[in-house]
Parts: sequence; C-alpha cells; structure tokens
Amino acid sequence: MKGSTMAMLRGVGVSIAAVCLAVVPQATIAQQSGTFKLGVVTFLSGAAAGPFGVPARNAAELTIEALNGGKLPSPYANKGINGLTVEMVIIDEAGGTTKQVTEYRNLVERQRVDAVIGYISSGDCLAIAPLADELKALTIFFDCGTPRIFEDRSYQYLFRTGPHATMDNVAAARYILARNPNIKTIAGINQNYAWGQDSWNDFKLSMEVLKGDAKVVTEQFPKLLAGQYGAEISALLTQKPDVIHTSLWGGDVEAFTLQGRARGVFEGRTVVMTAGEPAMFRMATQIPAGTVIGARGPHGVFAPDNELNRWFRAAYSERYGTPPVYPSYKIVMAILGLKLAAEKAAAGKPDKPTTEAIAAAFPGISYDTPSGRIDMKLGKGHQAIQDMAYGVFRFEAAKGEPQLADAVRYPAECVNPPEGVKSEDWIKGGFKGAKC
Amino acid sequence: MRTVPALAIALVVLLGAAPLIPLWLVFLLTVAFARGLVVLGVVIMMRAGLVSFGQSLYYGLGAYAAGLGANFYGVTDAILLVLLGGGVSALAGFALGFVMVRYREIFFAMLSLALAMILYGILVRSAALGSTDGFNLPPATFLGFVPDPQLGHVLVYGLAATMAIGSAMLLHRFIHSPAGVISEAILTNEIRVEYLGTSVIRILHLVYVIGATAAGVGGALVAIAAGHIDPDLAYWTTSGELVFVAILSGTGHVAAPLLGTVLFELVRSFAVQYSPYTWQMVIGFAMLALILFLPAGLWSLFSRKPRTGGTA
Amino acid sequence: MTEPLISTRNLNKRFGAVVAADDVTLAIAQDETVGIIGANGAGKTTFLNIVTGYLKPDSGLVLFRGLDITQKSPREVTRLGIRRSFQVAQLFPNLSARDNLLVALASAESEWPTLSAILRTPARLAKAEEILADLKIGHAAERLVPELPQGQRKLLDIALAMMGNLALLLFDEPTSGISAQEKFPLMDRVMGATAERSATVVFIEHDMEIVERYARRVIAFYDGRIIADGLPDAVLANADVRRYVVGAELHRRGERPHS
Amino acid sequence: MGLTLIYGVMKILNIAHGSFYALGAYSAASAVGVYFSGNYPAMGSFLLLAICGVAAGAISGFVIERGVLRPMYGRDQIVMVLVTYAAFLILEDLIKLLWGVDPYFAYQPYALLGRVSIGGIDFATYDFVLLSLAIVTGACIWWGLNRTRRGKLLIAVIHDREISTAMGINVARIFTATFVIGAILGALGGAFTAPAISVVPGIGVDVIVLAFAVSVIGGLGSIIGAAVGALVVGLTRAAAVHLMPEVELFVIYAVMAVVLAFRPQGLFGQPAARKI
Repeated sequence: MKGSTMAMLRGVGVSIAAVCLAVVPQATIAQQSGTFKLGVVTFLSGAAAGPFGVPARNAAELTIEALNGGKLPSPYANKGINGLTVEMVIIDEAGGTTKQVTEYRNLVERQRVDAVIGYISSGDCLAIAPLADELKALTIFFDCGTPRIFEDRSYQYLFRTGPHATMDNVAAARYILARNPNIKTIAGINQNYAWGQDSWNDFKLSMEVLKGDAKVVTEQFPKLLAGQYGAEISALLTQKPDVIHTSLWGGDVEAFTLQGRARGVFEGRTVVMTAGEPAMFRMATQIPAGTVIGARGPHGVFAPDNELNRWFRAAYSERYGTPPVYPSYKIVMAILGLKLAAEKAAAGKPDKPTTEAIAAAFPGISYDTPSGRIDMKLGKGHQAIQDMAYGVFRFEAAKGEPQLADAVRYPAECVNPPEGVKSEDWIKGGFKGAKC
Repeated sequence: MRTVPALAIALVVLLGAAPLIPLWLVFLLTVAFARGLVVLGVVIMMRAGLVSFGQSLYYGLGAYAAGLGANFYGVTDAILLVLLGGGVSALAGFALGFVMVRYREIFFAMLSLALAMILYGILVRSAALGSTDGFNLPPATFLGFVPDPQLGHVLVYGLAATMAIGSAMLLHRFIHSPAGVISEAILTNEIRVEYLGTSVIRILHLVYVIGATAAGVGGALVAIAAGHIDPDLAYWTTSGELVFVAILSGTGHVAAPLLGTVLFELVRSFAVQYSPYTWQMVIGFAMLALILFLPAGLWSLFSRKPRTGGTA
Repeated sequence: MTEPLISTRNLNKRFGAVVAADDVTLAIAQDETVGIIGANGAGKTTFLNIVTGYLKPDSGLVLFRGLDITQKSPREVTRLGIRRSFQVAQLFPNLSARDNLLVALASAESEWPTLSAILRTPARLAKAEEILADLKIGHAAERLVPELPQGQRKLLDIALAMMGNLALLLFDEPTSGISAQEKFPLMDRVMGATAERSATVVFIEHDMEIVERYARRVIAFYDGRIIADGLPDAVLANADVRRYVVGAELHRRGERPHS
Repeated sequence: MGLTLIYGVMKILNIAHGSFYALGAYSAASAVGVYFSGNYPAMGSFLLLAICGVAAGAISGFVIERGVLRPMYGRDQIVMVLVTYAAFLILEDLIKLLWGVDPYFAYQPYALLGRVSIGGIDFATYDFVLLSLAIVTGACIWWGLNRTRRGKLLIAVIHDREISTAMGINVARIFTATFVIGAILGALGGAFTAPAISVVPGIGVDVIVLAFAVSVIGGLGSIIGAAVGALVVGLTRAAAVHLMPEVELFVIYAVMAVVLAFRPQGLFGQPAARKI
C-alpha cells in the first residue's frame, strides 16, 4: 500500500514536470515584433494531402517567400505584410476535429500567431469558427465548402475568402442544361459524408427548379476513400442516366475515372465532376473527352489571363513541376486578402496593426487575385463570392496537354444567394435575385 | 490504502493551479482528463479481460447525448449534460451488456468494434445531425451561472479534473472491493469463479456498464470542452487509441490512465508542432519503445515492486 | 430408508465415439465417505463434471436431496453446497495466494459481491491467514500462484473448495502431486475439517492406500460404467476391479498384483 | 486472406496489414509507371505487378517480423495488436517519406484487357482476372496448408505451440515464414488493385477494417472462411448499393455483428473448448 502512495505522488510529480516542459518552450517563443506570424493549417497526411493540402502548402510557401522578397506583381508589390516579414507555422489538419481544436488553441495561445489561414475539411471549419471570436484570433478559411458557417451566425474575427460549395452545383446544373436542354434522367455518385451529401443535394434541388421533369434514377453514396466503385458503377450502368453528377475528389475521383472508363460509364452520357480539376493534369490521358469539369471557382485553367495569374502559374510550375490547382489558388486568395486588410488597417503606419483593426478593415473588401476578382459580400462582408466556371475536358494530343473547351463563366451574383438568404432556401425559392 | 488521499491532494493541486496554467494547456488537460476517464473505464474492463475495440460507441453516444441535449432540448448546464451523457451510455451499456458479456477476447473486441462502426455509419447518414461535419454546442453554463468563454473553459477544466479524479477514487475503491478483485480473477479462471458460486456474467456485465458510463461521461466532457462533435468520435481509430493509451499507461493503478492520457496528449501535441510531416511516426516509435522497455506500462515507472494481486 | 443426499439416474454421456458415462445410477447418503476408482478415461471426472453441472448428460438425472439439479449451472450447484476441487489445481494465477482465498471467502459470503466495501477486511484477512497457516503456506501468502510449488497449489485448490456452506465435497484426486509423506496428513486434515462441518465426501483416487484408509465405500468405474460398488475390501477384491482398475494402478507403481 | 493466415498461426491481429497493402500498391504503381515509360510488351506489366507485390510484401514483412514483432513474442494478444498498430503508424509516414503525398497511377494494365458484357452491363476483364487470381491463390494456400509437409507443420503449430516446439519444430522460423507469406498476400492485394485506383496516402486504413470484417465473418484463422467472408461482404455491399445505397456504409458491420452474435467463432472457425 505504501508503494502506491509514493507512486501516486511521483505520478503527480511527473505530470507537473511534464506540464512545465510544455510551458517552457512557449516562453522561448517570444513574439518578435518585426515579423507577422501566420499559422497555416492544411492536410499534410491522409488522402486529402495530395490533391489539396500539399498544393495549398506549396502555394502558401511560394507566395509568402515572394511576399517577403517583395517580388509579387502590383498591387501587392510592397514587402511582406505592411513591411513585416511573414513567418509561416504549418500544422497538419489530419486527426479529427477535437485534435484540430486543440491545435488551433496551441497556435493562438502557445505559438501566439497573428493570424491563422487554413482548413479544408468543413467539419474542422465548423468546429473552429466559434473559437475565432472567442480567442479574438484573426482566422481565414480558404477552402472548406459548407455554407453553414456564416448562414448559421455571424463572426467578427472569422473570414472565408473562398466561396462556399453551393455555387459549384448551381452552376453545374445551369451548365449541363445549357449544353443539353432535354435531359431526362440524372444520377449522382458522391461520397458518403457531409460534402458529398450537400453537393448532391444542391445539384438535385437546382435540377428540380431548372428542369422539373428530369428524374433521379439512382443516388450512390460510396464511403469516403472507398477506392473501389465496382458495385456503384454497375448500379449506374443499369440505370443508364443521361447525366452523372459527382463531387468525388482526390484519389476517389481518379479511381472512379479509371474504373468507370474501363467499364464505359462515360459513354453516351455527360459526367459532371465538380471537383475534377486537380485530377485533370495528372490524368490528362485518362479522363474521357466530353467530361464536364469544374474547379470550385475560376481557378487553374479557368483563371483569367492577368499579370498576377501569369506570375503565379509560371512561378509555381517552375518550382513544383506541375501547374497550380484550385487549392493553390484559393490559399493565395486568402493570403492576399489578409495582406490587403492588414495594410488597410495599418493606414500607412509602419508598425503591426492590431488584430481588431485588421478584423475591422477586412469586411466587404474587393480585390484582385490570380483567379480574378473577389468580393467579400456575404455574411456581413466576411464571406467571399466569386465567379464560377465550367468547361468540357479535351486532351490536346498535339500539344500533349489537357484543355477545357466551351468554358462558361457564371457571374458571382448568378450562382450565389444574396446576403442573408440560406443557400437551400434560395435554390428552392427559384434563385430569387440571381443576376445572370 | 493511501491512494484516495493522494488523489485528493492531486485534485486540489490541479484545481489550485488552474489560474496559473496557460489556456491552451487548460484545454489540452481538459481533453486529456476527459479521455483519461474513458481510458480508466477501458482499464477496468481490461482487468476483467474485456478488451473493447469499440469503446468509441459509448464515447460517441455520450458526446452526442450531450450535444443533442444542448442543441435540441436547451440543456446547457455542463453538469447536467455530463450526467446525461453518462446516463445514456450507462443505459445503452446495460442493454448491450446482456449480449456482449457472452463473448471474450478477440470476439468481444471485434463485436464491440462492429457495434461502434454501426453507430458511426448511422451518424454519418443522419444529415439532421450534420453528418460528418457534426455540429457545435452552445457554451456551457454552470448551475445557472453563465461564465464568459475563457472562465467557462477553466470551469470545464475543473469539472473534467473533478470527474476524472473523482471517478478514479471511486474506481480505486471498486478494484479493491470483492467485485473488483473477483473481476480480476475472472480474467484468468472463469470456471473457478463459477465454482466458487459467483456469477461471471453478472460481474462482467457490471464491469461493462462501468466502462460504458465512464466513456459516456468522458464523451460528454469532450463535447462540452471542444464545443463541437462529429462522428469521428465513434470511429474505430478512436477506440483503438483509447485501448492503446490504456495499455501504454498500464492497468496497475487507477491514476495510471489519467497520467498516461495527459502525457500522450502532450507528446502528440508537440509532435504535431515540431514535426508536422512525421508526427505519426514519432508516436509510433514512442509506443514501440514503451512496449519494449515498460511491459507493465508507464505506471511501472512509479510503482516500486511489480503488483501482486490487487495490492498496487 | 432416508432420502439420499445425492443420487443419479441412468446418466449417459458420449464424446463422439468415447462413452464417458454409461447408464450411471447411484445414490450417496448423508455422511458417507465414498472413494471413486477407475483407470484413466474410465469416466470418473466426467461423473464429477456432470454432478456439478459443468457437463450436461445426454440423458439421465442428477438429484440433490430429491431436487433435480441436472440442468443447473456449476454456480447454482455450488450455492447448494456441492463444492469440488480439481485434478489440476484451478486457481487465479494473476492473484496472490492470499487473494485467491479472499476471493473465495467473499464469494462464499454472498452471491452478490459488493462494489464499494473493501475486500481485504481484517476479518477476512485473519481468516485467510488462518487457512494459509493451516495449509503450512503462511510464508507464501504474498506469492503469485505460479510461484507456488505444485503441491501447495493443490492445497490451495482444496482450500478454495472448502469455503462456505458445505453439504457435499467432491475431490478430484486430492493427493496427486502431493509427496508421499504429505498425503496422509493432508487427507487427515481434510477429513477432519469435513467431519466437523458434517459434510459428505466423495473423492476420486488412484492411490489405493488412500482409498483403503479413508473410503467407507468404493465405487469402481470402467468405460463409463460402474463395475463395482460397496465396502472397500469387497470392491478391491472384485475380480473385474482387480483386472481393470487395481491391476492398472499397481502397474502404474510398477508392482505385480499379489494373487 | 493474409490477415487470417497470420492470425490463425500466430494469434496476432495484424493492423500493419493495411500498410503491406499500401506498400504493395505503391511499389507496383511506381514500377508500372517506369515500365510503361520505356516501351516493353504491355502484357509483361502483369508479371511486374506480381513481382512487386511479392517483393514489397517479403521485404517489409520480414523486416517487421524480425525487427518489431520478434522481441515481443509471448506478450499478450492485445499488446501484439498494439505493436502492429505502432508499426502501422510508422509505415504510414515512411510511405509518405518515400513516395510523397502525390497519387501514383498504374492504370495501363487495367484498361489493357478491355471489357466483357454480362447481362447488358460491362465489366472490366481485369476484375475477373483479379477474381480468378484470388481464387487460385486461396486454393494454393489451402493446398499448401493441408496437403504439404510444411503446411502440416504449420497446423501443428497452430494446434499446440509448446508440443510442436518440443517435437523440435522450429516455431520461430515458421512464424517468420507465415508472417512473410501473410505480408506478401497483403502486398499482392495492393499491387493488383493499384491499376484500378489512384494510389494515395491512407489507402491502407480502410482496408484494415474491411479485412477485419472479412476475416471475422469468415472465422479468424480459416482460409475457406476468409474466402467465404470476402464473398459475403462483396455480395452484401453490392446488394446494398443496388437496393438501398444509404445503408452501404455500415451494412458490413451489421453482418459482422450478426455473425459474431450467433457464431462467435465465425462461419468457418472452430470453437475453442476449455479443458478443466
């Protein structure tokens, strides 16, 4: 029995020691005023790392270096963020929301970052959102798609420079109907989690509104990262729909393409891949011609031919050997937005603007990015809207590179709900206030 | 039997230290204690030979019970929510217990895993509960008092610490009670226990419910602390992690799981910060080292002689 | 004649081709001391297993004080006061010798072991010490079972069997693994203790010296059948018994049956 | 299959199995990539797949068994699971370091065989080749276990470790052999699936649970069981996908639970008797 008491006390001793250990490094991470410390959270491991996380990480790295070197084209030519060197702290988004909440707190309270840019998973975004205001930490979501964030409540320190997923699917519906007005049957294959379910739901609703007589023949929900779609493909083949909608991403969309192509899923019908763009360079020879591909915004091949974009594509391709994909574009949008807001807040003074000032300066700004203009219009100026584009895949054997033909650009107001309207209600209500 | 006072001292220290600890650590500790409580349940079950690979079932249940209670029934009182989580899991555990305790070893593990995955599947399919995105909980109140967020977290921390160490005390008492020691006896010789006139099934059922309840309470605490829940809480890797922490901590003493969880959370948090690309590898090696050099778990570092019977 | 303490009616049990119990019918009265003999595989242990509810017979009945206990579980049977020891000591290797006894004591006290109270109460500890001293293994109280020598495990196993209410004690080869000079003292103690608590004893033995000295009645099994039943001298003199059982036993000790 | 073999013999539930699968897939994918960049006879790629699977499995299996498991033998079953989990975590990051996070493709062989049409639905011939391959492998294993001397040794070890050691069977070597074979099977699985998928980090994770389900349904340690289990799982999924896709996610586990509840030792496992 005596041993146990000793053990207990020693145990407590050790935990206290551990705690000290944990606190010490924090003391050493004193905040240098010369730098602007930026936390970046994206997937570095797991299935989302390849298609999203790492391209985003790369783009962030590239942009921040250029920023610190003052090499960015105007209007972003001046060094760093308001002259402060940007120091990037990178965290892996893998591991679940509870872990992300912990890590977010560590970023803000242990590492004392000046702002956090990140989050690809909608679940993580939802979990982090309330913390941003609670910890008064400037936070910018660059990719996650769920419309719920700003539709559910409004925030002071939280911003999303990437438009939410609604527009992907609204535009998708408009696009395929424009190409083929007499569609009879539609089918969907989407991952069995929030993103897939929401995407399919928005698309289905849009189709109902835009073409009431098109009927849904089958809706498949393979589980996330299933990788094997034998059964689903058979189901699709038996139903012979005119259109197949899929929001599969990363390895899944690639696997689906390979298996579907081998079994003729793409023949005699249109397949819409709302998140297909990251795959299109890697699988240039595999994606069947005629597949409709989106990039969750006017990114990548849809991006306008402006100076920023020319710089970005060139620099990125040169450094990483492959052209940037939409996650890369989206994180650049976030960084540039932050820079503008911070400098607007500083109002010419050299020192670091307060978080409050930046948060106050950010809402409603409208700025140029490699993928065109962004307006912080929704969610009281905290949620960006952007144009949306779709195109038809074609592989230019001659040039040996993929292209998207018949690209159509939908203005932001056409595919996004107006301020204060929930996406779903907006679609059901017949897209009231849509300016197309 | 000086463990209980020692635990009490530890609790007082932890609560007293609350204002001094940086907030990120407060949160980390809150989660650690909540999970530690779950692991404690796992350990109690392990002592009776029930190794569950589906403890996330009750972890998730507890969390969702608290979440639903808060969002749909407007219960925001932290203590009530914790009780709710524990209660729901206890009930579920009691019901499922009738089936579960008929199985042993790998079959028990696999069956519990299957059950947990079914819950996971259901949660993912239920759009009303936000599917994989889960949903947020409103900030908790305490007996009608609404603290500001920062203070709120300190209070949740206090609650978690109290719950964890409180249960540790109770369960310490349990493992030295007749039922507790008999549950250990069951681990090695069920038939003899039956031949001594005691029902193996009843004891195991009891132990199972204890484990479920602990998991439920822990789940509710995590839900309140993180302010967000999603189906990952019920995913099999969560269960796996719980079992692993349990083994790494060692089953020798009720304080072991709590301590083990705290250390695990710290290691992971710093692994993620200092080697964002290979943190899994770091943890993997840490585990191997532990298993190799501390077969009896972390606790063997502290307890002098290898435990004989329940006398740790 | 008064109702027997325990009786069986036409017990049958087969394991595949092996007949372990073949129409076993017998009755044992209060205060008898019965030795069961038989070569290995004659069905002695199976008989114990059926009586204590560990095995269910293919057909037949087990009656305890006229009550049918054939389908009862070992636990229920034990609760009725029918307790047994095992051929190979059945203990709790993860517990100390003392805790083994404490567990047995606690289960003997109540069917619903308490959750909150402490197991190691002074009273129980004292009792355990007493038993350990009685078994002359007081020094080994703290040791884990695997650290104990074979013989001491056996003693502990028997001690476990003798806890709580005792009506019928079934010993499965109590002296196997016990040294030649230890076996008689052991049996003396056991018999003394059971006599005090007026419990009826049935024991399986290979050791004919033990059988001759302690059994007041001997039952001989062969191929699951009872081939002889009666006073020790009569049974041990029985030709079949000499051929199938005693002979075999003497062989085991490398002696010739003196004709 | 490999999983159930390893379990059957060594009573180890090998979580690292998923990593073997991933390793097989990666090595196959990169090899095929190289292979097709040079112009060799396309059909050779199938041989290549096999080689990659075997090589990856053999090497990683051997290393893990010798390096990680060997020191741990004799520990509790659950501890062994923990060990393999640690190995799994390490391999996951190792793969990341070796291959990075970008997906790899080996689609050439998949399209190579064209497709067959059954009942108006097209199937990739490759899948059938795969299926028959699996059957053949299964048959070989079964034959190897039950009809060859080595196999009999294995079974002896399964039945009683001590006795077989006493009989002078080199249990340690048999363990290594088994584990390596199991690993090879896992890696082969990965290698031959690679052409149909895009090989990305984390493909191992899901395979594990599915493999668990399969082996548990079939009965851990039973080869035929594994085959049947795989069949059951496949058919159930297909049925679910066609009839009610929304349950597809957990129907497998429902089956698993039911099987366990009514036949804990699995459809083809032998119940273990307790002797007193």
